[in-house]
Amino acid sequence: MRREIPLAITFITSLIIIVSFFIPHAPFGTMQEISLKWYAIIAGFTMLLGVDSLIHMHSQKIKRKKSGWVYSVVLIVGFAVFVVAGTISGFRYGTAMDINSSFMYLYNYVIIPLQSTMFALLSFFIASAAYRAFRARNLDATLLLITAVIVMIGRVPIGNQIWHNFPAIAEWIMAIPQMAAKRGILIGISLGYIAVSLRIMLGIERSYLS
Amino acid sequence: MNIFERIEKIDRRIIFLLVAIAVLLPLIFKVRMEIPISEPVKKAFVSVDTLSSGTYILISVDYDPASMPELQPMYKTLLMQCFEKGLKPVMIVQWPLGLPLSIKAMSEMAVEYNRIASKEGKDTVVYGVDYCNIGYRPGGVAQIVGIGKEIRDYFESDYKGTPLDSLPMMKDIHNYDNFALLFCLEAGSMGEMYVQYANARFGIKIIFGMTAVSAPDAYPYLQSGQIIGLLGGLQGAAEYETLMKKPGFATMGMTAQSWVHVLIVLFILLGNIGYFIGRKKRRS
Amino acid sequence: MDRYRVVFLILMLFLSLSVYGDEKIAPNDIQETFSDTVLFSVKINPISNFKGEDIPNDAGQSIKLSWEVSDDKSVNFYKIFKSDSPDGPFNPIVQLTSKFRRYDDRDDIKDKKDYYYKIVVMDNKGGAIESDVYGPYRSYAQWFNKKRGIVLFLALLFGFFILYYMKKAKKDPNLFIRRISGLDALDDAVGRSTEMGKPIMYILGIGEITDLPTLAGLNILGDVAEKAFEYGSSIRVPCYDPVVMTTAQEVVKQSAYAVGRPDAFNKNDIMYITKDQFGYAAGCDGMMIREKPGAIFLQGTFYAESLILAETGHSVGAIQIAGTTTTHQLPFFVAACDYTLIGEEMLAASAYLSKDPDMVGTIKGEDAGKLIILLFILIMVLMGTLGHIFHISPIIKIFNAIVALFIQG
Amino acid sequence: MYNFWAIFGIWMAAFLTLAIFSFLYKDNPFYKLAEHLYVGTSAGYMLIYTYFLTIKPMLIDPITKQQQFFLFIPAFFGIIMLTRWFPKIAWLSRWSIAFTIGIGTGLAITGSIQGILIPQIKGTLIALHGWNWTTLNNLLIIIGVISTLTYFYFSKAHKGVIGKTAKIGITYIMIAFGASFGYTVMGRISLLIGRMYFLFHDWIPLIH
Repeated sequence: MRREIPLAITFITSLIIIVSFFIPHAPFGTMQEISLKWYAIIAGFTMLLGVDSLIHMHSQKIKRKKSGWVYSVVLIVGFAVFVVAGTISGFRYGTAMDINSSFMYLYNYVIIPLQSTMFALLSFFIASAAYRAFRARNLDATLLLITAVIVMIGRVPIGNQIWHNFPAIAEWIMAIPQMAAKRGILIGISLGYIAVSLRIMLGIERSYLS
Repeated sequence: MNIFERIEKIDRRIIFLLVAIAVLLPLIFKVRMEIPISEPVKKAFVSVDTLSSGTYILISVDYDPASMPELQPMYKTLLMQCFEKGLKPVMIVQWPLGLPLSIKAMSEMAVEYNRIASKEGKDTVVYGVDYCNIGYRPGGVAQIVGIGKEIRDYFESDYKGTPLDSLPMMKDIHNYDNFALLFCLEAGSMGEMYVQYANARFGIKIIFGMTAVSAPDAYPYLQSGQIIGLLGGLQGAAEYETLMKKPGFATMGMTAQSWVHVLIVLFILLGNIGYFIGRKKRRS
Repeated sequence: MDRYRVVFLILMLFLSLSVYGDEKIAPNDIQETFSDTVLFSVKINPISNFKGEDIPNDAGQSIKLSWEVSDDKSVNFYKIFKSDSPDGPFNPIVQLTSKFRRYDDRDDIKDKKDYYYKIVVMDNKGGAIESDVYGPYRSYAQWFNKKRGIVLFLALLFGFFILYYMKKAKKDPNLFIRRISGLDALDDAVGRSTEMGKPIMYILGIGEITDLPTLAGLNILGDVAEKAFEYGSSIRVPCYDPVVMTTAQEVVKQSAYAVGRPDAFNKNDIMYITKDQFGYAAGCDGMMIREKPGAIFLQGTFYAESLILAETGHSVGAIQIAGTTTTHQLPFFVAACDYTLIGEEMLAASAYLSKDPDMVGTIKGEDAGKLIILLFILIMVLMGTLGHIFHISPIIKIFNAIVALFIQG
Repeated sequence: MYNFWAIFGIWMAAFLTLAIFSFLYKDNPFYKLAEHLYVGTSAGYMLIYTYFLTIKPMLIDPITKQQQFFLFIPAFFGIIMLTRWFPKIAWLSRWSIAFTIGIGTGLAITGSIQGILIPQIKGTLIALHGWNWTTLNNLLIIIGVISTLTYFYFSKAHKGVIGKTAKIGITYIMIAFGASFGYTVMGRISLLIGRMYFLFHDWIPLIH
C-alpha cells in the first residue's frame, strides 16, 4: 500500500499536466493552474528539508565532543545569529529583506564574502591545473587545448590588440562549430529527459521513493 | 633533472602568487584597454535601446554572490539604460540568494540616476511608479508557467510585502503579454527554463545575460531565434558598458582578465613543452 | 587513422576565415526589424479598425479587443464600455493609458453569448470622443490546442519507441549496444596498475544515490572491482554520501564473490570521507598522495571539485579514466585524464556492462529518437537544397510547409 | 561618511575572505572556521528566507487576509514533506514527493519537446543555396549536428561511414569542449577579480 498510492499520485498528476497542455477546455485549464500553484507551495517547504539534518548532525558532534566539534559550534552560532537577526528585522520592517535591516547587513558582510571567495578559489585551482595537468596527450586533448587558447585570447581585449580579427574568429568558433556540437548534445539530453520522465510517470523508475 | 622537469615540479603556491599578481597590477595601475563589441551583445543592446519610453521590461535576477562580479555589472548597466530611456523595469528573482543583490543594486542605481536627473532637470524615478521588484516565489518552472496566465496568482505582493495593486505601475500588468522583453541574468539553468516555457508557450522575447561558464551552452538558442541577444561573462558586461558609454567594474576588470588569460596560456604551453620533452626522453 | 580528421580540421580552420564575409554570423537570423517591439504607431485621432475576436486555443471566457489610433500624443486615456445588446446599457469595464492598442476582456464573459463594445477616447484637454458600437463578438473554449499538434505527434512518436524498446529489453536484455571503447581503457588501466603493484582508486563524485551518473558509476565500479580482484589487486573507494557508500560496499562484495575470491573483499577499503564538496576533494587528494595509486577512476557526478581531483591524480602519475554526464566538467576531464567517457557514453557503458533491461531499453529507445531526428534533418536539408538549386517550386513549397509545422505557442 | 558599522562590516568581510583564501596555503583552522560559518549562515538565511518569501506570502497572507481556506490542502502536503525528519513516519512524505515528481515529469515531457526539440530541429532545417559565407556556415552547422548525434548513437558499431561521421562528431565535440574550457577559465578569473577589487578597494584603498 505504501508504494502503490504514491506511484498512482505521480501518474495522475503528470497526466493532468500533459492533458491540460493539449486541452485548454474548462476542467483541464483550471486543474493545471491549481496543481502548479500547489506544486509551488509544497516546493517551498522542501527548502527546509536540509536544515534539520544539518543542525541535528552538528549538535550530535558537539554533544559527543567528536574531533572538530568547535567548528560545529561556529556553524550553529552562525545559524542562530541569522535566524535571530531575521526575526528581529521581520518585526521591525515587516520583512527581513529591507535594505537597512540587520539581516541584510549580515548578508552583505558575511554571506557575500564567504560564498564569492569560496568560488574565487577555483581560479587558482584552474591556473595550477592548467600548468600541471592539462596535457595534449592525444589528438582530442590537443584539439581541445588549441581551441581553448584561441577562445581565451580572442574573447579578451588583448586578443583584439594582437590581431584585430581575433575576436571575430573566437566568435565564429562559438557560433558555428561549438553551437552545432552543443545542439547535438542538447537534443540527446532532451531525449534523455523524455525517457526518464516516461519511466517515472509509468512507475518503472522508482528510486525517488527510496 | 633538466630545467623542464624542475619547472614541472614547481610548488602550486608559486602559481597562485603569480595569478594574484597578474590580477592585482592592472587593477592598481588602472590599465585601460579598448573593448571589441561582439554580435550577440550588439543585438541585445539594440533590442533594449529601440523600445519606446513607457514600455515594460521584465528582468529576472537569477544569480548569487558566487557569480556577482560577472552579472551585477550587467544588471546595473541595464537599469541605468532603462531609467535613461524611461522604460519600466520590473525585477523578478528565482534564486533565493540573489534577492538582496537585486534590491541593493536597484536602490543604488535609482539614487545615482536621480542625482544626475535632478541636476539636468529631468524627472526622477520612483519605486512603484517607474521600477519595482516583485521578489521571489518558489515553484521554479511551475511558477514560470503560472505567471504566464496571471502574475498575481503567485506574486500577490512585492519583495517587501506591499500588495501589487497598490503599486501604480503594476495596475494593468497581468502576464508576459504586458512585457516587451524578458532580460534574464543567469548563473545556472533557470535561463533554459524561461526559454523552454516562457518563450515556447507565451512567446515573450528573451535576452540572456549569463556567466561565462554557461554562456557557450546558450548559442544554440541564439541561432534558433529562441533568444534575441546574449551577454557572456565579464567580457559581455564590459561590452554592454562600452555600448552604454558608462565604463564600470567590468570594463576595468577586463585588463586583469587579459593578463591572467595570457598567464594561463603560458602555463599550458610550458606544462606541455616539459611533458613532450619528458616523453621523448622516456622513449629514447 | 587520424589523418582523415586532421585534413578535416585544417579545412575547418581555413573556412573560419569566412569571418571576412560581411554576412551576419547567425545564418538564419530572421532580420526582425525591432520596430514591431515598438508597440505603438500613430494615425489621425478617431479610433479605426476596431476588432474583437475569440482568443484561439484557450479555455474560453475571453474576447481579444484590438484597435488603432491615429495620434496618441493628444490622448490621455481610453475607456472601454461593454453591454449585452447593441443599444443596451453600456457599463465601463476598463480604463487604459494611451500606450495600449489591445486588451483581453476576461471579466464574467460567458461562452457563445453576444457582446457589444464601445471605446471612448479622453484627450488631455478633458474632451471625450465616443466611437460607435462594435460587435457582436463571441467567446469559445477549444477542446484541442491546434498549435500544439506537432508536440503531441512527437510525444507519441518518441514515447512509442522508448516503451517498445523497454518491453523488448525485458524479454532479451542482450540487445546490441556497441562496446564503448572506454571500457578497453578501463581494463588495461587495471592491468597496468597491478603490474606496477600499485592499488586502484575509484571515486564516485558528490552525487546522491538517485542521480543517474552515480548509479552508472556504481555499475562500472562492479566491473572494475571484478577485474581488480581477478588480477589480485585491491580497490579503494572514498565516498561522499553514506548511502552511496553502503551501496558501493555491496557492489564490490558481489564482484569479489563473482570472481570466486570472497576473502579479497575488505569492507574498510570503501570508506566515508565527508559530505562537503571541497572537503571531500581534499580527502581524496590526501589519499592519492599517501597511497600513490596506479589507476584512478573518476566515474559519477562531479562539479567544480573535479579540477582538484584530476590535477592531483595526474601529479601522482596515475592513469586516470573519467566519466560524467555534467557537461561543464567534461572539458577538464578530457584535458587532465587519459580517457574520458563523455556524457551518455558513460550511461551506455554501464548499460553494456550491467545488461539491466531498463537501462538497455532506455538507451535503445533514445537511439531510435536520435536516428529519426538525424535522418529527418538529412532528408529535409537535401530536399530544400536541391529544390532551391534546381528551382523546383513544388519541392520548395513542401519544404517550407514542413518547416512551418514546427511552430510554438 | 562611513559610519562605524560599515567599517566594522568591511573588516569582518576582509577577515572572512582571507580566511577562505588561506586554504591556498594549506588546509587550516581558519579555513575550516570560515567554511563551517558559511554552511551555518546560509542555512539560517534559507530558514528566514523560506518564511518571508514562501510561507508568509503564499500561505499565511492569503489564508488570513483573503480567507482562501482551500490552501490548507497544499499546506498539509507541504508539512507532511517535513515528516522526513522523523524516520518512523517518513513514509508519509512520499505522497508529497510523488505529487511534485508527477508535476515535474509532466512539465519535463512537454517542455523538452516544445521548448527544445522543436525549435532546435527547426533551426537546423536550412536549405543551402547561394554561394556565400552564410551558406558555408550553415553547411558546417548541419554537418556538426548530424555527426554529433552519430557519435552518441550506440546501436551500431563505429565502423565504415558511421565510424567516419562519428570521428567528425568527436572533432566538433572537442572544439565545443575547448570553447567551454576557455569560457570557464574566464568565468573563474572574473570571480577572483571581484574579490581582489573588494580587498584592495573597499578594504585597503589601493585601487581608487
